Amino acid sequence: MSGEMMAVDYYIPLIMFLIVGALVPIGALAAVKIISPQKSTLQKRSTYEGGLRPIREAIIQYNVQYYLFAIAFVIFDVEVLFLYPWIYVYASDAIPAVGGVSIAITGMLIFIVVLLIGLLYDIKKEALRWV
Amino acid sequence: MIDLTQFYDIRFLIELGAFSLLAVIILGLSILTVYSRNIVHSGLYLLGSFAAVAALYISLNATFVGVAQVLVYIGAVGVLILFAIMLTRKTLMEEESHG
Amino acid sequence: MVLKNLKMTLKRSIGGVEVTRLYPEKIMDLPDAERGVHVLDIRKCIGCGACARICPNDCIKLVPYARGNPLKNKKQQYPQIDYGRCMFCGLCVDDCPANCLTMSKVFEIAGWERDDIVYGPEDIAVGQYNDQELAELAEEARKAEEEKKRKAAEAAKAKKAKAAKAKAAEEGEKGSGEKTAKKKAE
Amino acid sequence: MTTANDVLSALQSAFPGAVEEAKISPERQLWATIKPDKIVDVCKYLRDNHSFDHYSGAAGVDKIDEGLFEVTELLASHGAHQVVALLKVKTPRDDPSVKSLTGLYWNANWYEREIWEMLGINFEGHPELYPLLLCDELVGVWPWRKDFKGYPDYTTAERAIEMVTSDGYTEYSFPPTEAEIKAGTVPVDRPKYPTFREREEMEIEGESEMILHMGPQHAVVPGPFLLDILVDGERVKKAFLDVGYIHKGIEKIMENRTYTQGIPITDRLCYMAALTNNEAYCGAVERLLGIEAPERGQYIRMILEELSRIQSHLLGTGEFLTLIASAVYSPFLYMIIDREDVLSCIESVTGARINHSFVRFGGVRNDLPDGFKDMTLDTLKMIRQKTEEYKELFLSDSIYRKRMEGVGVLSPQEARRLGVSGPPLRASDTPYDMRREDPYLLYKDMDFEVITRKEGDSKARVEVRLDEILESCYIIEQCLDQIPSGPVMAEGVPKRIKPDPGEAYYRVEDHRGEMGFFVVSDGSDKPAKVKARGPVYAYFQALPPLLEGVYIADVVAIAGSMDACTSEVDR
Amino acid sequence: MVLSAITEFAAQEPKIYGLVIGLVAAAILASIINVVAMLLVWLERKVMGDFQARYGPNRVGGRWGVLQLGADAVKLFTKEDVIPRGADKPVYVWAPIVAVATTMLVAGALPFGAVIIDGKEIPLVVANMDISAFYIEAALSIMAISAFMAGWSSNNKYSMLGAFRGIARMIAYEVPMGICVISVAVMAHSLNVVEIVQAQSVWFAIAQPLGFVIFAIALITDLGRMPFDQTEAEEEIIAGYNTEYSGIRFGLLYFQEYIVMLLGSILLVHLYLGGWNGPVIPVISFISPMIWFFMKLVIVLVALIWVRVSLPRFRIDQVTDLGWKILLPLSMVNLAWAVVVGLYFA
Repeated sequence: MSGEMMAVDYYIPLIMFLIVGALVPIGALAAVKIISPQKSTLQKRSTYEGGLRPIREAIIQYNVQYYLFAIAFVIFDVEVLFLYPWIYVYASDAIPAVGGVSIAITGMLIFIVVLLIGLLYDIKKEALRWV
Repeated sequence: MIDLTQFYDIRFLIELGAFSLLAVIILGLSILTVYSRNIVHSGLYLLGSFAAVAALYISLNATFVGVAQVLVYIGAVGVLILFAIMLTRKTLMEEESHG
Repeated sequence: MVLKNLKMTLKRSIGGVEVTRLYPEKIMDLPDAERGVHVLDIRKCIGCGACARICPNDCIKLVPYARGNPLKNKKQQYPQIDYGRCMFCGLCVDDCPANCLTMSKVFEIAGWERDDIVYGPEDIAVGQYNDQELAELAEEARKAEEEKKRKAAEAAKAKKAKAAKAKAAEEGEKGSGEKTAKKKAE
Repeated sequence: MTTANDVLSALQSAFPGAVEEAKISPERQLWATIKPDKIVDVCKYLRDNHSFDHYSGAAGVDKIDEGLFEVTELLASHGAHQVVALLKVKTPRDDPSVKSLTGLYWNANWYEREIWEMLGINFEGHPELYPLLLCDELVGVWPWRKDFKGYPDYTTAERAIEMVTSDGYTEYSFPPTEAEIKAGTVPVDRPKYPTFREREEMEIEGESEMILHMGPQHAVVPGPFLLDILVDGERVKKAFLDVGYIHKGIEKIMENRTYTQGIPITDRLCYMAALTNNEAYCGAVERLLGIEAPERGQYIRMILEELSRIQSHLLGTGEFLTLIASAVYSPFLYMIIDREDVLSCIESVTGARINHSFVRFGGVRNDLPDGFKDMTLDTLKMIRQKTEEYKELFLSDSIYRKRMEGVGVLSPQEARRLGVSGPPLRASDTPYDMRREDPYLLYKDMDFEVITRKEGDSKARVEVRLDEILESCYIIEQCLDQIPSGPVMAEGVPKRIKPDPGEAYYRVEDHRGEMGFFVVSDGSDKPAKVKARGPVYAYFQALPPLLEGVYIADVVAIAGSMDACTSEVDR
Repeated sequence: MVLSAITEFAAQEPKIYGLVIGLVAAAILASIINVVAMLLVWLERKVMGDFQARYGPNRVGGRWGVLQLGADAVKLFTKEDVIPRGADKPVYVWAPIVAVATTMLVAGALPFGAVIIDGKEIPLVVANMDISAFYIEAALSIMAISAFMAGWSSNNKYSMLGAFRGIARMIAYEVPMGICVISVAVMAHSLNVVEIVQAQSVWFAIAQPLGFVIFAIALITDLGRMPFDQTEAEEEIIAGYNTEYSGIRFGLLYFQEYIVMLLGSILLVHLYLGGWNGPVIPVISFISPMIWFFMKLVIVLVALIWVRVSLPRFRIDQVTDLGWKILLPLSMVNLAWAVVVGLYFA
């Protein structure tokens, strides 16, 4: 029954942080509800747009060109994710060196170069041009 | 055989409680995602359920996967979904929300 | 690059002095030409109303003032300035024929009510008469008045006498001069 | 060099009988009355054959005694010659109509709209005769007419009738009362036209487009005006401009004041340029009176106006910086600090920091104080050094250059077509400066350079301003060296100003461009008509075409680089 | 005594210990962070005043205006809570809560200095997990969600543009920032922030200057401070996603920005400036790491304010260009450099 520290145990306090973090604003809002005046009028609650009545809705369709940014982001984010586990192995003996050349390092350098080429291709194709 | 004594182990109870809580959150948010009338609300519920899945991974001692879930699913895929919502036609959204 | 900007702000921060003045404690030096609250030389003012006429905003009104110079006409009036409307253009000062209206360096004229910033002659006048002077002036004025009255009375008397003389002469011409002389003697 | 006489004789031979009467006074100003049906042809002839390519403005005068309206078109040239043509067109009061010049000059648009809404003169062929400065309720009362009875009282809140629109917003309307209709202060038959909002809504096409209000309460605007941009994502497709939120009716106010009382009111056209506004108005009245300031007075005016130019450019540049940076951006505050010293110099003479009201007909209010020369020279030395620093900053900083280079480019032809003047025009490689073009005061004796830039972008406009600060410093130093002793006011200026009937136009180089005052006298002690032709009015009109196709962030950079002042536009 | 009992208990019942210690630490840290963030607001206003030849707050609380923030807080608490009529109410209400809560998630994993007890360095960190750098990186990436929630729910065009810009900016800088963290971890052979700090016999800012610059730029972008505050560019879109927020709700969002600024600066100090490392000061050796840590932190914070008052703002397309086309390739180059140099030093 002796409890050795497992990786998960480090995360338990964080739940408390999340709860306290949520309680701070909720407490503040509750306090405001008690102290502050509440005389809401229709005018007071109107949308601010330079002092005039807005023309049409704010929620519109944006240009689809922007979607390329999001896709590129997902791709690169996932590929960066592959790099994290590698930190632990690149200098260890987990992946042996062949002929004095570390496979882990060479492999990852190749990976970076491939990423770079992909990025340059993206830029050249003007996929990342802000319209 | 099930060792009944472990039901009295407080650690087990905590784990069980955490798991059931997370399960309820995941299921609840997933159902809300599907049935929500507003597409942005759906997206946000989905993000919440991703977060709960991340917590589930962590509680299963797969911490790296859990954090990766946060980074990729909430940070990247979630943003992709929100972006996609902003790029949809408003009339489409209205159909969704009224239909 | 952006370093020049950073250098500039750092230079100002380290070598610089605070330029902002802590206002109510420290007031900046104002030049002599400053156009602030008016100053009215009450001894010079002739109450002509040129300032009121030239004012583009109609903020000057002429009002009677008890402590004005009683030597002058009692109906003389002095300017009252509504600083809620004044725009400190200085036209009234330029136009004053007696050069009695000037502008001072005072600029703090805030008030709680609109009436608080309507400055009457009692607020803007300089060279005001103190009570003794005022009494002396009043005395002088009274004397002058008396003198005037006396003169007037004298003049009236003289006129009367003249008239009587003329009448007597007339009567004498008619031959009744003796009768009147007798009556007077009695 | 073309003289006014040449233009007149050319006109008379090209259009026999079209010129009804004409005079040249003073030299370089040609006043001519043109037959109403010939005005477009005459202007076209002048533009094409005598390079009158600068439409400087228009003024409408109500001559109620003669039963006429008079529209005076002001034409000038961008440097080809120095003649100003003031062409008058008369039209009967009961059915006023004049041919529009918008087909010839793009920027005639706003000037004619203003005359239409104020005087009720119809402009034939004008593409968009909608109100510009007045609100919709007031169109039809024609406030510039001499028989105008006053506005209906729209100010009291009790009269407002609340209306909830379909999208849940409240709007107010002010129906006139019976008494007002009887008194004639309410327009009875109002002209029909689509409102500003309706005109905007017509332009929205796709799902991804929206109209964003920037103003009247927005951080970008120097005063309340409405800049609406139709955006697609971050790109501006079209811009709409609505002004008149703070219309004060200064020109009408001045008609109800004596000439002298008008001087402090000209300050209020724009506080940054109070002295030049004074100068333009006093210059026009001096022309009517036929007097001139003594030499010392003219020098003092020049010194103060150049100092005022320095402070205006410093603040203008600083404000521009806050627009492309943020309100806490330090160099802006440094410029404010430097400007304070310049203001102190001016204050030591005029007694006021902002609204100077210092220039008088035939001179200035008072002489320079003791020690002014030393104080000013010290300040100028500091300003020179600081300005060099700021210039270096602009040249070296890569973020500035990214934000300003190639943003809002005005080609020389485009700048002339849009009718802008001052630094924006000079930044577009057009050396057009009133101090050279139409020398007033003693500028013809001064040695200075008209600053120009070739690029025509936002950066060039700011650079022109910074260089002009240096040039102004040089002019002031010359003035301080050369200033003679003597009186500051001309002899024999009457206290009660009553010019002979006539009219005068006088223009000066404001800090922002061409500032002109057109004053008509009917022989009484009050002007019959005052018309201020301000430079910012022209900038504002030129803004919407400049903003097409830029990013939202560039809207700020372009509008800021124009150094606008709403107060003067609305007057 | 007590300490050993606690450690024993912790070893036996890590989950309960975690919950209890988490609650206590979270409560304490939350209040400390709030106070420090308030001081930070005051510091920013005061330092900004210094850079701009003016005083800054100087009335409330004496010549230094230390009580200015108390006054501001009182004002925010007594202001009416207005929810705009066009807003999507649940999302609008939840946005500030999500913002503050996710910020606290970062705070749990960050070491706030260290103390030396019996010659042993004990880092002051609540959750000292082995991949804490990765965790912080992931938690920071959630921030954009709350900004999006605030911006979208307000149903205001300025807010909408602000939210859109916020996401576009976040996705442009997340990847270079992640690669920078990896470069640091490569040199330290660990993803644990405490170990990264301890591995810095030479500051990583010196070992990888390029990475330091990239990370600093990406951090400023993440914090949304000048010259990267396009989401709140008041001259263009008033206050971005904050526009419709007022009173305490605005206060929370504003406050959260300063908390993130504080946490981000701490991260920068840990990853590149050697954290609490420094020569032991003899007399007060107990807190000498804290002194070094605070000195570095204050310098970083003042530098952030200095940058804010000195630089103009980029345009949003220039920001994304900078992120994608310059910083991302450069960060990959930096990673290669880190691998090579790391091997050489190792």
